[in-house]
Amino acid sequence: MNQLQNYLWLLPVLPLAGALLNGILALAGADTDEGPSRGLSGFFGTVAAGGAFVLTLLLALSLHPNAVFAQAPWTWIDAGSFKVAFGFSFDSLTAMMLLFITGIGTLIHFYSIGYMAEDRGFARFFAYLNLFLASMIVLVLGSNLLMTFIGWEGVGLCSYLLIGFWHKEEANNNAARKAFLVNRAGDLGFLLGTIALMALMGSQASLEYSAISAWFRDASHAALFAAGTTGAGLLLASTLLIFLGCTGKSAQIPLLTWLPDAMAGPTPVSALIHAATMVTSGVYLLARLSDMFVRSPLTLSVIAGVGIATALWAAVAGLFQNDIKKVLAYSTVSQLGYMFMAAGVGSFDASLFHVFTHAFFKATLFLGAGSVIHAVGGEQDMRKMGGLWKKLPLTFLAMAAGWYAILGLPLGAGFWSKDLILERAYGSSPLLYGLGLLTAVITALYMTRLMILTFFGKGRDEKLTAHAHEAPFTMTLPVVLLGLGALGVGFFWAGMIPGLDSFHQMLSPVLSPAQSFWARGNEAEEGSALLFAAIGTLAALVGAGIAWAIWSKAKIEAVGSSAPKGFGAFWTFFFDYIHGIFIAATKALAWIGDKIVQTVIFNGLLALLIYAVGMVGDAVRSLQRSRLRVNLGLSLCGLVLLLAFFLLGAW
Amino acid sequence: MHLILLLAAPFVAALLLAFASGKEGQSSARLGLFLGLLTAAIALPLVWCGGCVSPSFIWFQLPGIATPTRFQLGVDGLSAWLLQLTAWLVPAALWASRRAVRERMREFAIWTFLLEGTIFGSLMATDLVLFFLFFEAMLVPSFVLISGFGGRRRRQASLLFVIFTALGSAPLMIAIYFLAKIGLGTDLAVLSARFGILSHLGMLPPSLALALFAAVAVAFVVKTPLLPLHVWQAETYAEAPAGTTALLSGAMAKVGVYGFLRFVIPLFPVEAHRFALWFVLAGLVAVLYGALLALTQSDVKRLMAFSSLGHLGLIVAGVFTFTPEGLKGAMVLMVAHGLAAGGIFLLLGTLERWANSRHLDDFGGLAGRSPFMATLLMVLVLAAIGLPGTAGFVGEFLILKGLWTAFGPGVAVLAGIGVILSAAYALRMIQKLLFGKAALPLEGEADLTTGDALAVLPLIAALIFLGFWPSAVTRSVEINLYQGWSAPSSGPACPFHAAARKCCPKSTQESADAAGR
Amino acid sequence: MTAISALNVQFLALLLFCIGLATTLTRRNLFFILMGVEIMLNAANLSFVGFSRTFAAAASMEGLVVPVFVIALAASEACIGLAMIILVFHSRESVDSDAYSRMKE
Amino acid sequence: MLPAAELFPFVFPFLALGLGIVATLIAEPFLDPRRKHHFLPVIAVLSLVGAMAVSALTRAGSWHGLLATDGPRAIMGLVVFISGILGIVGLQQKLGEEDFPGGEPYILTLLATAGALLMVDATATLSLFVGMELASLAIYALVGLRRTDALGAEALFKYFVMGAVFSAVFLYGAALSYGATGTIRFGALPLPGRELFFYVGAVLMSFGLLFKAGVAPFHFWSPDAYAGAPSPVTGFMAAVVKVGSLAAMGSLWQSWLLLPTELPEHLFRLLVLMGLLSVAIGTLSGLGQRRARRLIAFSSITHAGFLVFALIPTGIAANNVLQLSNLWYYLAAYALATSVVMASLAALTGKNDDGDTLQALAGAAKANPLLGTAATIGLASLAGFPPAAGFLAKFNVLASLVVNGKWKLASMLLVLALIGAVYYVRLAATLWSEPATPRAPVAVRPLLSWAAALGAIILVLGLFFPSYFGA
Repeated sequence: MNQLQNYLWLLPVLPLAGALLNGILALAGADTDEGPSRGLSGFFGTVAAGGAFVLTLLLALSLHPNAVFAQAPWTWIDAGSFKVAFGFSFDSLTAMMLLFITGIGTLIHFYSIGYMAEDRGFARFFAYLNLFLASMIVLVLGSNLLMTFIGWEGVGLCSYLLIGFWHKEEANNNAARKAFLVNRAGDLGFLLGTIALMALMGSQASLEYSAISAWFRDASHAALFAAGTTGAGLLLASTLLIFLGCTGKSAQIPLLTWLPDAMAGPTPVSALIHAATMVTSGVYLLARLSDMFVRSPLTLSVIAGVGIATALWAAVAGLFQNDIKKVLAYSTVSQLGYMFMAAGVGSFDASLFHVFTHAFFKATLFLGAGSVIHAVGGEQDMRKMGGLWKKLPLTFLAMAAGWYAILGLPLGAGFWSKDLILERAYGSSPLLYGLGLLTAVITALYMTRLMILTFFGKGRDEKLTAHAHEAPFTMTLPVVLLGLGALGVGFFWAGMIPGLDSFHQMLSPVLSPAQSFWARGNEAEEGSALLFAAIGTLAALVGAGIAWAIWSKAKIEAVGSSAPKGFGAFWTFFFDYIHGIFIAATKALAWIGDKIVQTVIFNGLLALLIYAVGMVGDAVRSLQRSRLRVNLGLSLCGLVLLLAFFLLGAW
Repeated sequence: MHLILLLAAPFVAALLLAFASGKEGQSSARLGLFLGLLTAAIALPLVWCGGCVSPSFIWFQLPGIATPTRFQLGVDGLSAWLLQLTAWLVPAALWASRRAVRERMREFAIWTFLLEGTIFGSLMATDLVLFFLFFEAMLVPSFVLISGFGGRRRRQASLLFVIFTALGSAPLMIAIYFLAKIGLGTDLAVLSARFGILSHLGMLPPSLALALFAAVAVAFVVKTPLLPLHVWQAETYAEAPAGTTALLSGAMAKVGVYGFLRFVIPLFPVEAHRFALWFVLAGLVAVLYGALLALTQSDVKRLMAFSSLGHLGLIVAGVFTFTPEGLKGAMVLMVAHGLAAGGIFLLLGTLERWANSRHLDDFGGLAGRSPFMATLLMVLVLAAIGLPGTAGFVGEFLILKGLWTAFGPGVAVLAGIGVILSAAYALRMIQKLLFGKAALPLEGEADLTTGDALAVLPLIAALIFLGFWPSAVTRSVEINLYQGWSAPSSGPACPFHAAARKCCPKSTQESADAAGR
Repeated sequence: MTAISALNVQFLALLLFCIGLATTLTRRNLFFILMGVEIMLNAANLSFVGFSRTFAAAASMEGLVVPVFVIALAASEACIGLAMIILVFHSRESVDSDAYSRMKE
Repeated sequence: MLPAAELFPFVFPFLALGLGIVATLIAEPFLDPRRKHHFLPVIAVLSLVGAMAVSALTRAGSWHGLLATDGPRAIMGLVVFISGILGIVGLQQKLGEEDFPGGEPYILTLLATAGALLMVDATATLSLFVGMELASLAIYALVGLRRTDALGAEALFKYFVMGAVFSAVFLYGAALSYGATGTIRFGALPLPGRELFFYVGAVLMSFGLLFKAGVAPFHFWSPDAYAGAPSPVTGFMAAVVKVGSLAAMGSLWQSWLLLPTELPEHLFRLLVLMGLLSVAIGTLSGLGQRRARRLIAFSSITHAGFLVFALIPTGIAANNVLQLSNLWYYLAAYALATSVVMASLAALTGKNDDGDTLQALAGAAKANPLLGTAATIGLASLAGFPPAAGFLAKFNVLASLVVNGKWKLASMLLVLALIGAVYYVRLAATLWSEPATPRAPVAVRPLLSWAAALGAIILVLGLFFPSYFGA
């Protein structure tokens, strides 16, 4: 059975092959009118993803809990003492991530067949989607930081390509560019953090995760980063920088402005990349390096702080949105905030569990939103919708499931994961818990608002809602499946029900050393799980109730753009303003460099020099007279003078 | 013998072309491509055998120098890859520019081959005077290529180029003479050995050593270029024909860096280490400056010119970290940038032909019009900004690491900001060229033909191959014919197979006693 | 018939030479300029002959042979000069040397 | 080795030239004007080639202490012949275009070549003077070729008068040194009590020669003369006269260096002064020039300056004669370069050289790539860039200055040389640049194309095999 581990390389290669195939199809069919056969490319794309899923499943089943499948075909970088292997490693954490990445990925590929059916760039879309899947797999499967970085920037690239998929509109291109650049800033943090880490580890520096964990677990190294030493500084720098990378990828404060704009991409993309998988890779990396992070408590508290702040901020921002996808985007940011908070309080398994559940319900919500948008002919402004539940019953039910899950109502997926997080947060600091609870209320508020505006009341824009119809089966099937998932997957780790913690069991070999180390650091007083659950449920209900009270009867008219106004705008775009400062500064510098330094100083000096030489030339040239006797005279004068000089010298 | 053959090849090719009929450009383009590939094929084995030297014969006597100047060629891991770069860029450049310089293809090919030959010469010379000859001789063909085939303002550009480079290398001439006087000869192997010792023992009067160091360095600062001697670069790159620009930025600029590695550092180890930080800072200034100016340029080729400025700055910075990572990263980045920038310039040449313009705003929507071109350009640009999986990333990462280990975080962060900015201008260019709506109606063929693509695809393939297996470059750097810096060996010295290991020590020893004579 | 001292001959030659020089320099008439040149050449001849007086046989012969050549060359030079004057005169009806200063730059 | 060469080592080159001269003379009247430019140049070139061949066969030796030949002299002879060939083919092109009625230019060129050869081989003031006059008189006539061209006439007039004056100066110097040493041969010691004569004579002779070379302050004639002469003649006279006079200067200087007198160091002070002056003047006034021929004139002044510094001996040969390899090499490089450039330009400047302004020359190289390339290489050599011999020539001169501890001088010269390089580059750039009005390629005579190409190739080879060029 373990022959399987020799096929690790196949995991990324499958979707990569799909990407190449579709790319070739796209280029080959470029000059035809309606492009290459959709069936063909759709088939290739989905099969590639599905194949990856199946392979992952087999690997996961054959993986012994404490074992690791590893494969390192060749040495990638080799610079003297510093070597990096081109290696893959597949342990339980990888398995967990890959399972839902490839699983949901496959579903979304399937969904896209329907969603993109009319689009001219069908094959191109699938090429990008496959490429994304390949990069995501490399990200998770890589056995060292640099391998992960390949995937890290790979997914960044794909999200760039997919956000700007409809590249005729400048807005999309700008959104895409913003996403890439903001991520690039984070990636720099990643790289520098890596280098700092190597500087810390010194002679035995290695980027292999196994080596890093081992190094940190080895108590004898604790002295190297004891407080006050340069090692401590390096550790702090390294952890903070890598965390910066995570904030970039996972849209946390301060690098979160790109995610809402990223909704310019097709909805399946938003579902797959900007909700389920890519944005959670930051959490994955934290868990991967948990052994390192738990040894830098300051960083962890920063992470927790950033997490909860992001969660709260984004939840509030979600209230101001009218664009259905924007609401979901901000809710994603907010949920990611939860995850980081969890990681910040040292419970990486809880955060990963939330990643897992969130992947399902958020994918459900996005795909449902996608069906809605598809149904109302591309309109995304919720104020123009309403009363759609009769028209799209299936979609409505699925989204309801998602809504149920994200609110954390009993037995839904979110119920387990979110309460787990809140519980752990309470253990760490009641303040965090309070804010988390507040966020939960607001979450319930805006999610319920979304549901009401979209599905209830009466259709506020007849010409949109009139012809609304249920999406084709290729789209409804995944939505429904994911909806069921949103309700069910929570039971992988139902904290209160003994025996239902397979998720926990699965991850413990990877994470327990770090978490136990952390636990040793600060004892948390245990509260009763039931109480937490009750309070959480209560919060959700309160939020939902308020929302119902406000919006179910409210008179909403759609005026102007769906963008928020007034305070809402200020709140929403707060961080864009801050980024704006940097951009402006760069532009100013560039202007100075171009207009002042280059044009005035360098070219000016050059011109000056040329002019001076030319002037001297003219001066000397004027010695050349044209009159014979003058010339002769001058020559003879010269002769006499030289002769005199000579004779004086000789005598 | 092999090396002499390699050096002769381009000149022979030029000669053959001179005798071939230049009536129709297409045929001379084919001939040029064939000869170029032949030359490249001759150059290829050098990567396998890490280092070798040609037989040397007495060439002539410099006035006042005891030992005669010898005519000898040598190749080691350092030069081998740059030779490859040049050798493979030339056919690509010839093939890609065949539509741009239609009926005058023959002359273009002839001059391009002459340029290639001179670059080969300067990369293979084991003697300072020989090196200087070829180093200067580069001016003539590149000058003719620029002023004969370039854009509207080519006259100023070519003048600027020649004057700057000549001014830069004049001190080098004097310095070489002095080195010869002090080091008793002009053979690099001897000199680098002698000078290493002399300056270590402080037997050189420091002021003199400093003067010589500066004189040698400035030539390469101009060639590379670094601020403030970069003024010629943007103008030249913009006005030169695309094929030539590809060679200038892809191959000739590298000769500048090569000069640092081969001459400045081995001959003046003490000074080089003393001023390392200054060079690194100069490099980083170039990185930031180039990136910032690239952000503002509206002329595509100027934009790429400034981006080359930035990349070469980063390379120089990497060289002067004196860490194995830095050096090897610089090496990888040199190759990567040569391939990427070369390819980009070639494609830009096609675009310029289509639009009769280099202005960014005159383009747009290429992704819709000609997806093939768009794809290739996109890939090359991403490679140029060092996306992981391409060679550029390895180079940049290694250099960053080297900078951190040598000069601490601050410097590394500076370099990193440059990396971000490079992404910014690259995406700006991509967006303006490929996306949005078409601005000008473009002439010419609808999309890249397979033939044109074939000029660029090998470069992309090489970029990706080296992206996943940079060791091919990094290992071969450890083979060094001369004293001075040499990266600590890791595993087998010669990259590809053991046959090399036989030839490396022999060759070094050969060169040594060739110098002894 | 007293022998003239060799030195005086040289002084005479020098004088002649300077006269010729002055002529070429000061006179504007082309013919006079030519004459000045001839005078200078002959001054040189004179100095040769004068010197040859002070040497023994073989050495003195050399000094006597040179003027013969010089006379021939001077003659041909005169031919060229006159031809030139004619040519020049064709182009601009003047024998004034200052009239020939059109070349600018 | 020809048997008779044992007896008269020098006869044969002159004989070949003489035959050529006579043949052209005889053939000239019987040809109708159009054919003249077909046949006469061929005869002339043939005789020059023959001269090269036999001079390659004649071996070192001396003849009655008037003439001598050795390695360097033989090379200088070859250079003179090559410049002669280039001059003749240039003339053929130019005169053929202008339908020049007569064929005498070729004869004159051959005569001038013979004169220059005499100057090169001379070891006595007499032979030197005869050669000098032979060359100068022929070249006067060449300068005035265009009988209707007022400027040409003016140039001729100035050149003639000043030339005549300075040959008189030279002759007077020769007389004085004869008086001082009792012989007209080089290298004799002054008799006791006659040092003054010797010194003054030596200085006057050098002035005479340096005038011909166009060294400041005796350079005033050259801009006008060069600009007034037909372009092929410009190149020819620039090359041949410089080679002749400076080769002679070289042999004189060699002989003086061997004498136990202070003459050399005193004279050298003058030379430094004059050389620096000419380099400065030539470089700086060349910058603003708009006409190719005037530009070449100022470049000739510059190079004359460098050549003066090339007089510094580079070593001592076996027969303890001081070597002037720098001088020989520089002369060869310069002469070849100038004549290649002017021969190529001769074809491109059109009738009466009206088109030798920079604007008019724009794009010429594109229309005629071969000549353009040759000219470019020649200009590169003049500017001192590899891959042309001119680079090594300059390098050697500067190096020898540095060896003799003349730091500042060398650096000054270097700066000037770099500034000077600009105007060659500018000319080259113009040749390759885009013409305002598209110009049709000129029909080039095959002889010219071949000669130019060969000249350019020799220039490049000269860099890589300097030892065969006297260096």
